[in-house]
Amino acid sequence: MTAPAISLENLDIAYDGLRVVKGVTFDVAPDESFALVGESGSGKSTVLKALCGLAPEWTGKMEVLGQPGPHRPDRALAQRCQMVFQDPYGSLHPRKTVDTVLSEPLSIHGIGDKDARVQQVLEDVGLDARFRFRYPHQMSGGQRQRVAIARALMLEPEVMLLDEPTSALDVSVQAEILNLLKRLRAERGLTYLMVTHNLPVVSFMCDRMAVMNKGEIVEIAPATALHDGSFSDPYTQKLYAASGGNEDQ
Amino acid sequence: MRAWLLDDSPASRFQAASGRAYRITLDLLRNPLAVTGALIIAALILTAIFADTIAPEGPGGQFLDQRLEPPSAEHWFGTDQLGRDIFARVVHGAQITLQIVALVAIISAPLGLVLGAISGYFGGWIDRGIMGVTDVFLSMPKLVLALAFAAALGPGIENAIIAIAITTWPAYARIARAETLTLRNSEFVAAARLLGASHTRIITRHVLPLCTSSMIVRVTLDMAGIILTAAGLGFLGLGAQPPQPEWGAMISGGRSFIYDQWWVSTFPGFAIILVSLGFCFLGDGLRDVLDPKSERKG
Amino acid sequence: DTPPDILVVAQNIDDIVAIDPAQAYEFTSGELVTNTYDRLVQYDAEDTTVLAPGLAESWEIDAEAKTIVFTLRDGVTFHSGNPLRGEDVVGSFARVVQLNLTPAFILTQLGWTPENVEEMVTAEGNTVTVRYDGDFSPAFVMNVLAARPASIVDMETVMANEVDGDMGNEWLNANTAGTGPFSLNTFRAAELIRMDANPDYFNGAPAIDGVIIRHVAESATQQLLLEAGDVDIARNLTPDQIAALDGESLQIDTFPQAAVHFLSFNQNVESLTDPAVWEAARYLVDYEGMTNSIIAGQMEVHQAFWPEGFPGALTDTPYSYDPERAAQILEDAGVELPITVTLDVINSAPFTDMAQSLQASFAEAGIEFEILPGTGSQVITRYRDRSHEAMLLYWGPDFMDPHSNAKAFAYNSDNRQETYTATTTWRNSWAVPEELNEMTRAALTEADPAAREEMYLELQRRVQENSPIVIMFQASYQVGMAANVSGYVNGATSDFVFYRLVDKS
Amino acid sequence: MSLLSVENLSVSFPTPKGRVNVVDGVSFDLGRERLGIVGESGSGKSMTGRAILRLIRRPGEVTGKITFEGEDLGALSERQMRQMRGAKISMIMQDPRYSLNPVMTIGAQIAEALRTHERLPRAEIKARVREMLEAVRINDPDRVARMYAHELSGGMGQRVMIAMMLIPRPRLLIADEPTSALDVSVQGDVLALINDLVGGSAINPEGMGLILISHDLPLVARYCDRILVMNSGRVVETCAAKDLHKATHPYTRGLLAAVPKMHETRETLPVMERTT
Amino acid sequence: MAFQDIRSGVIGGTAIGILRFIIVVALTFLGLLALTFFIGRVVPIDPVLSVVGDRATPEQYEVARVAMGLDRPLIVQFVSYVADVLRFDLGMSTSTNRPVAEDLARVFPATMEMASLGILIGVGLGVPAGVLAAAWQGSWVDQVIRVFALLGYSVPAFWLGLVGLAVFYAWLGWVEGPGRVSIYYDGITPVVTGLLTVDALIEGDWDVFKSAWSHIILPAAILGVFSLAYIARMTRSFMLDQLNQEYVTTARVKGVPEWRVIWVHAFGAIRVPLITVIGLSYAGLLEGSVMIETVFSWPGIGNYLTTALFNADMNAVLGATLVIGAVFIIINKVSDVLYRVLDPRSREGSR
Ligand SMILES: Nc1ncnc2c1ncn2[C@@H]1O[C@H](COP(=O)(O)OP(=O)(O)OP(=O)(O)O)[C@@H](O)[C@H]1O
Ligand SMILES: Nc1ncnc2c1ncn2[C@@H]1O[C@H](COP(=O)(O)OP(=O)(O)OP(=O)(O)O)[C@@H](O)[C@H]1O
Ligand SMILES: [Mg+2]
Ligand SMILES: [Mg+2]
Repeated sequence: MTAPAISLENLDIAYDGLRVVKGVTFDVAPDESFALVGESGSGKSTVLKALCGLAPEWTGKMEVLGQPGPHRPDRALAQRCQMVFQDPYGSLHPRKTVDTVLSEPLSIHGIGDKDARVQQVLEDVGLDARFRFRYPHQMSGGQRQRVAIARALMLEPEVMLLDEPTSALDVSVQAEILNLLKRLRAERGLTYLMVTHNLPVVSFMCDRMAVMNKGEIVEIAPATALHDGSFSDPYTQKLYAASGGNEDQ
Repeated sequence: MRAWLLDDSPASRFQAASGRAYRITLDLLRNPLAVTGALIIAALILTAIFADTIAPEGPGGQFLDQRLEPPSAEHWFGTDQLGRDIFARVVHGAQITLQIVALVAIISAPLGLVLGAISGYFGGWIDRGIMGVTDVFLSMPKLVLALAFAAALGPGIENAIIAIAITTWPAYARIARAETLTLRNSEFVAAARLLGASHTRIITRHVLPLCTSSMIVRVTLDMAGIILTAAGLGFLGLGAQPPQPEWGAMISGGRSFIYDQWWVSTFPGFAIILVSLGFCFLGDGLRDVLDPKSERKG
Repeated sequence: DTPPDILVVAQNIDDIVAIDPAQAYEFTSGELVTNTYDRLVQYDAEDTTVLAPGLAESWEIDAEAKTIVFTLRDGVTFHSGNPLRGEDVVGSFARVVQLNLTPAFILTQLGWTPENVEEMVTAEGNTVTVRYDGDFSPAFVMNVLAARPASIVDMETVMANEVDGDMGNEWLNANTAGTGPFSLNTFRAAELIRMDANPDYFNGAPAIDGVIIRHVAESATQQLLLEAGDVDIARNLTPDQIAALDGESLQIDTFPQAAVHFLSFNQNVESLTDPAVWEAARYLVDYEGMTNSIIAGQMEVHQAFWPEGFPGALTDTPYSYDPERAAQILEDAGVELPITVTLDVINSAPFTDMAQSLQASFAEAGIEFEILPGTGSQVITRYRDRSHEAMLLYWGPDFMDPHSNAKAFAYNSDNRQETYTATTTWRNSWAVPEELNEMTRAALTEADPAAREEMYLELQRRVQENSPIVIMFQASYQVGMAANVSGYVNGATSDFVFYRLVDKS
Repeated sequence: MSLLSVENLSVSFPTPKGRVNVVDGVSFDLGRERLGIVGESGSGKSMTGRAILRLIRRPGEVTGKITFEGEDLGALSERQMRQMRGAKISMIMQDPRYSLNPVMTIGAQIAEALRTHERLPRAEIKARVREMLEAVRINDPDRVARMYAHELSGGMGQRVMIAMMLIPRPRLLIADEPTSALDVSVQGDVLALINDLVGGSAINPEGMGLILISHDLPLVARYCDRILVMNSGRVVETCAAKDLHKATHPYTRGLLAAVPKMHETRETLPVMERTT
Repeated sequence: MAFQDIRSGVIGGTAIGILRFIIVVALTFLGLLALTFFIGRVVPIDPVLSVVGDRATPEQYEVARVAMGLDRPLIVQFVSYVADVLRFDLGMSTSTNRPVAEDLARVFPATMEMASLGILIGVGLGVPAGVLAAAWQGSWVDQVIRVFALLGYSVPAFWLGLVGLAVFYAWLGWVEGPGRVSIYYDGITPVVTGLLTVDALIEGDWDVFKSAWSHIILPAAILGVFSLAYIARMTRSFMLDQLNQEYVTTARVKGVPEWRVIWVHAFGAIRVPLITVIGLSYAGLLEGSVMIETVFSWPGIGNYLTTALFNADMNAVLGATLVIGAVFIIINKVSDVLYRVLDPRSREGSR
């Protein structure tokens, strides 16, 4: 087995001294798509934030692509690991065109050939050239989420952290985004760590899942467990039932 | 042209930017108060530019034998205690007013904006430090503070304006900070940080542009007070120097005539009111239009 | 409306710093001292030009021995009820000299020092002997003894209120202890002065029960109050307001004043040292234009340093507005033009207007003024520092003797920066020609009144002709009054404002 | 006679490109049953619900006819309409965090709903509020009544919302995405609760009509009798809930297919053709 | 109802919170002191001159300079200045020859009285005006209120004061003229609170009260107009924010009458931020009274400050500045605290 893309061991994360994530341990293999599920406030987003340095108060062991985890956003890491946020409405600057949003990572890292790259990535996420000079308010939620994904892809990372990328979207749009993410992973060999509370989405997208409750991991299971609901932890079982798990077989 | 501007899918950066500007203009035009305000400001600017054409006699000519004449066909606004034509002085005063407005806007708004954004963005002791300073500045009587700075800089309208600008920035810093606080935790800022953007870049490219609209609004609303503070400084000998036709100084100079020669201080008073109203209307209109809340949705 | 027996005055009184006669040095405090204290000899309400007996009934002058012996009036009591004693006179004078506050110089020029004053002034029963040291004309000495700091205070009361060896200074700045026609009831700085009539005044009790002076800073507000009948007298109206006053129920009185208004050039400024510039300046003032308009009723043309209406005044006005001539003078002298200098001016009416008029008329001959208005203290700070360039200001005599002004306008024996002297000459860095200094000293000692007068006329002529000081106007004072007010006396300086004859019926 | 009948309802808003119908000729009848309205975001579901309560304010415009128990709502005065709101027709809003007054206690807000429509002695109001809170399965009603909105969890907030809307015993309840702000685990509880209360309970023995607005097709199918599918302001299909999987309209089919399943085997999810 | 259990909310709770609060306030005060001190040194007016006058001899000048402590190094002067201020010793006023602290104790209540009445007028008219403008957003009522509020922003205070006097005093005779009370009644009311109208009421002296009231109402109303402008604007924009909130719709869904929606629901939520606005404009009125006091010969702190400025009476200027500053800081901090105590959202939740 190769070295894991993400490796967490006994990770504790605190906000202002208050511990919200307690002793989280799991590995994500390269090219794997790993899901983090659990109810609201259980600390899922916090884990992702810690991985990219947005939650500086952490202790334990954390490794991303072999590098020790950051305590603040790190330029070098930025090129290898990117994150997509939950809310497509809040994650784009309201006064910047798509073009500006997508060129920015290139300017920051001094990468040239902006025009071609922006065009290419727009094509990759299924937006045609008409969108290039639009402002966020001229686009639908699904289109915005595509732009957000495109922005994350600009630096050609190996690992993508996805924080509920579709929870603010309609089913039909969600389907488009999920397809897109799936396609991109296949094309680029990306590693996904994806937060969601929608178990069917896990079933569609992921290989393995970890279930979090109150800051702790209660169970790690393969996604195939969703087919028959073979979970050992009572909380997971409850979650499964509440998601209509036993009905639509 | 219109279609090009309103195109939902602009083909270039330029088209996107002009489209946005055009939409803002359209929205402004739909707002009667804002239009009134814009017209007033436009009139002010034109008056300042063409002062010599509008009132060729200039603001200085004294005719002691024609002093304190009431408004007439010859002297539309009457004459003052030195026999100068008040209309000509009001017209030429537009230049000074414009200078005040421009200088304050150029100095204090950016200063307040940057400090406020830094304070709000970094938080912690930087925030406490900057906000402590603004607290102190804000708790001083404006006139006294301006007086001190004007005194330190030396007399003259420019220095008075700089002094006023120094006293105005703390209010703007507050606004910018409040705005930044709401932006600091937004996801687009987090996204920018993840891309490796430096703090400077985030503040200048992401945070500041969003604070400017509330700043523009606030600065325009403050203009009246600024013009009047400048007049107050002039009154204490630290602002506009005679015979400069500064409106506030003209009102002060005509104070003792107010009951018998009302026109001496009333016309410059109207000029100040009109221009302040113009700025206020425009500011109000801009707020409605620039408010990012109204723009964020479809 | 105002109460029947109380005179209500609207006046700007925020200049008051101190009301202790040993310290009082402002206009309004001068008025207060005049109405609450008396001096041995004084210019009195009945005729403000005649030096009349005050607390001294009679006196004998021995010019040889430099001694004057005063006999005190009988039966005079202070407001406290204490009788007036010779010791009060000695104590009052000694107090001024020993406290050595600003006005002390008026008395100390008689050769009095904190150490010797109690030998120079002695009392015995109801006579007081005053000795002086120096070659002074006795007329000069009498004028000094009629000046404000020579007011007699109730030493017993004052010393009873002494704190920390201040000789009652602090207490006297909130109270009065005199013999005058009024006693102070209330003094709230920049707010109110209330005086009660002294029924036992030796010259006769005032006709009214009291005077209330309300601080009203805005002249427009004063005008309203007067027109509405809520004050009897408005003291700070502008000429234009006076002109607009409704004549029916109101009256206007004009009082010539001793202050002279001048324009002066600091000799530290190279471009202002040329006598041709001084001369040209004399033709660049629009005397008539100003006195007919912005300062109508407030000033009269007067071009010498000693005010008209007092013995020894030079009344010639040889200069008039003539820009061509001025230009010619400058050209003949080859003065490099334009000259650009700042002009300091107090930022209140009518000074800023005067400055603007000067600015316009001087510009015609290529002298450009940049006006720097400032508060009184701001202007004085610069003046004292000699950091101004041109200055528009006025000067009021400290006491009514021509020497008071001769010293200020024609005498400067030490022009060094570190030897500050409160004269117009020093403050404009004008090293007065030794000849003028000599003449000033000689005039001071001349005993013959006619010869002395002639010497002062000559001094005035010299300064008028050739000095960096352009004396332009003499002040006059206009007061708006309700028609039923009579007997208000306003002499040539604020020391000569009397309320005791005022009647409101 | 049906409880509610909507005929040719349209709602329009002005846009830079002229007035746009966001609800476009919608008609349906509702008896004492549970009707689900589904559709994509922006399809006009909420606007339909709000139009029924006449809550659309300028510059929006409503046309069409809405009859409730035989009464034409469009003909009522604003005053009569207020008596209708809450008392006869009620609506549960999407997000309890924003839909509850932040500075009023929960108890006061619930009591207000009751007091607006009935004059009752204080004690009785208190008792009714308590009873209602118990009915929505809140454990410590007295304590919760003294709390403020921000002190409640999402699920509790939504229960409070339900209590507030049901306390005047309305005949028709419109629930606009009542659970989309909640956790999956709580969603079920809340919906079950609404379901119980609608069907007739101690609180409301007669039962009431329900319009459940949501974009979650499986969920609506589970809780409703009949389903209305909306797209761009129009009703594209109406069917019984149990027949949803037999829906014929391509739009409905498309929506259904796009939902991932718990035991997903498809490599890609089918997506719909869209115009933008 | 909405605020029934205000008392249960505690500011920061712990002693550390209170200590921190005190330190912040103290530091702000220190900053204020430093700034006022700096101003005193930088103003180009010689404070000694204002004591000794322009004709004093160099010796007299020097004596006064030493007596005023101006010969010592700046830092020493500052330290002793701070030490003095801490003992409420603001020095002697050179223009009144009395301790500045005493002067301020006398003039401050006069201003406070006028500003308080002004703010009452401003709040009494401004808040309803703002609420109405928001409730009828876009209608002519809204436009009229907005224009009126903007006018209040732009009119020079002393101009309004002079015109007000001419109209209501000289012409209509509705009010009495400048000053605090008619001279008949000056000084006869024992000082209890320093607020003349209140003192007169305490004394039960109706004539004095009527005279004082008749004097104060016009300047206070003019001050009121200025605060009204600001308060109405802020109220309007707060209300607009609230009226767009979902909970307002909820209230409408319940069938709550419109007046209740506006005054109980939306207005209930803005009461707390309004407190801050009102506090700030109250402090602003203290400062803004400078011009009005000159016009109305009002013996208040504004008048005192200008007189002192003109007379280069730096102790008085600094003292007055300090008091105004202190009031600002106090009002600021108190409204912060009120905010936290009164707004249920900022209290420690049970979640
Ligand atoms: N910036 C922050 N400061 C303090 N506490 C925070 C912060 N962000 C999150 N928390 C707290 O940390 C805990 C975990 O939050 P997190 O956002 O990781 O949850 P989540 O599992 O992502 O929930 P959701 O599904 O609602 O997104 C929560 O209790 C939250 O209140
Ligand atoms: N004030 C308004 N002005 C203009 N258009 C509006 C306004 N309010 C709503 N709309 C538009 O009306 C349409 C229907 O909105 P509605 O809220 O009914 O959608 P919905 O079906 O409830 O969607 P969602 O699932 O997102 O809640 C949307 O396209 C929306 O943009
Ligand atoms: Mg999250
Ligand atoms: Mg909706």
